Amino acid sequence: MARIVVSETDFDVGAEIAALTAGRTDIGGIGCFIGTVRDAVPQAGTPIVTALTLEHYPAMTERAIQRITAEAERRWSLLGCTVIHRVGRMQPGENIVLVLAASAHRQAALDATAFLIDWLKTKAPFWKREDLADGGSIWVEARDADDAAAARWQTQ
Amino acid sequence: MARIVVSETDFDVGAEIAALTAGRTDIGGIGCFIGTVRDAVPQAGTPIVTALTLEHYPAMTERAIQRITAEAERRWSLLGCTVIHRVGRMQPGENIVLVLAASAHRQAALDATAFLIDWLKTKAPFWKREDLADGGSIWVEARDADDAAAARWQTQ
Amino acid sequence: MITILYFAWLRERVGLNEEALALPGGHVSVADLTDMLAARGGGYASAFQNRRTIRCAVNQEFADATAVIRDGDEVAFFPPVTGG
Amino acid sequence: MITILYFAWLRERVGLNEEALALPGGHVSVADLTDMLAARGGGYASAFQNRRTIRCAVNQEFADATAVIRDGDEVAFFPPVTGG
Repeated sequence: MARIVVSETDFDVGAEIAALTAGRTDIGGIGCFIGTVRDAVPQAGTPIVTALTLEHYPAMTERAIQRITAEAERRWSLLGCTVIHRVGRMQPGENIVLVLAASAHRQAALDATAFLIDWLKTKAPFWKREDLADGGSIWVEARDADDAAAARWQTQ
Repeated sequence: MARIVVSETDFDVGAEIAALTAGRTDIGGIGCFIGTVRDAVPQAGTPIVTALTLEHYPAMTERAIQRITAEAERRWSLLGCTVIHRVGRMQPGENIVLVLAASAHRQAALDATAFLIDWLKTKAPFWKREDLADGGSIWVEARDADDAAAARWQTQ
Repeated sequence: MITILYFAWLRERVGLNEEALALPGGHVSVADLTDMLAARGGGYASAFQNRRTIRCAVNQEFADATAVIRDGDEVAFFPPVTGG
Repeated sequence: MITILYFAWLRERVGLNEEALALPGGHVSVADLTDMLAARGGGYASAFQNRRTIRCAVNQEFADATAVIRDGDEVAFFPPVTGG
């Protein structure tokens, strides 16, 4: 059963790993991904993002993430799984999302980690708005590359 | 330039991530892998490993890891890279190895993380000996699957 | 009555977080509801002008254009998701 | 003189961490050095009996069977690596 948190509060990666592995001696590898707020938009390259706001659909969010973690647990022999996604307003450099997947074997841990973040990006109801240095703000557009990354896992 | 540590001392994942990302606002994703001591050997499945000893070739180890991190930095646009490998005797549940790779984009961070652990397993001079519950000990044999995992990256 | 929720730039263009709507025939497809809302003009027309950029959930499950909405359902319209 | 290091089960079978050896002709291939050591019998024969399971480094770089070892070099023999 995965640990799922959707919150405005930042997370502590070390504490989350400790909680996932506490007292266990059957884990061989832990895969981890941390998404953070970047101050440059891909098109510009220069630091122009002053803040990021994550909007979500509260009644649907945790259920959607549960579907994703259940699918990961169906595909790989996981000994632990954590997904924490922040919502609200964040500054550049802050954490947005944490994925942890523990398994007896490293390949399962790494593959499950990549799968979880790919599906979170395309199948969970979050939307990012970037505040820009010029005072404007833009809603981040979904990227074809994210759909392609998520689709990689369909054929398995 | 990667941070490389070979030491008998355990590492603090949270502190290593903090050091890698301190003051930075250009990172979008951090990939992480932690290898831990498992008390079951694959053939048995039951807890029979009482301790793991990591032997290495001190004069060669850091140089071999530097080659691997330099290759990762050549292949992906990394904004930070950390490899910590413990040596000496460890108990089940303890950390063995930490890989961190930070990039503006998640795919680079995840791919570099997988690459680094795959190559560490096959191109750095470490050898694992497992002490068993029956009083004996065995040297862990190299797995064909590890060679295959490392070879995936040759064609790129 | 159904409840309609709007998120991200759909919410901004429509100018509402949510609203209630009485269904004429007791049920309607997602595509037909989209047409009804777009036909209101103004912010609605702007929000719903490009159907390719709109996603929908019915009762907190992703739903396609052919999905049927019934009395009492919660319907949400939003752009393609961009979390993670 | 060259220095020869042994690691993991090669070290245990040979019974030494390292030793010095005078090279007859001033240089030798990894393959020929392996033959010389195996021919000593005892723990050396046991350590070097299956060449497929032995790897070598010359001056801290992985080296194959055709690599040439020269006077002053550090040569290491070990099984396939299993770290990570």
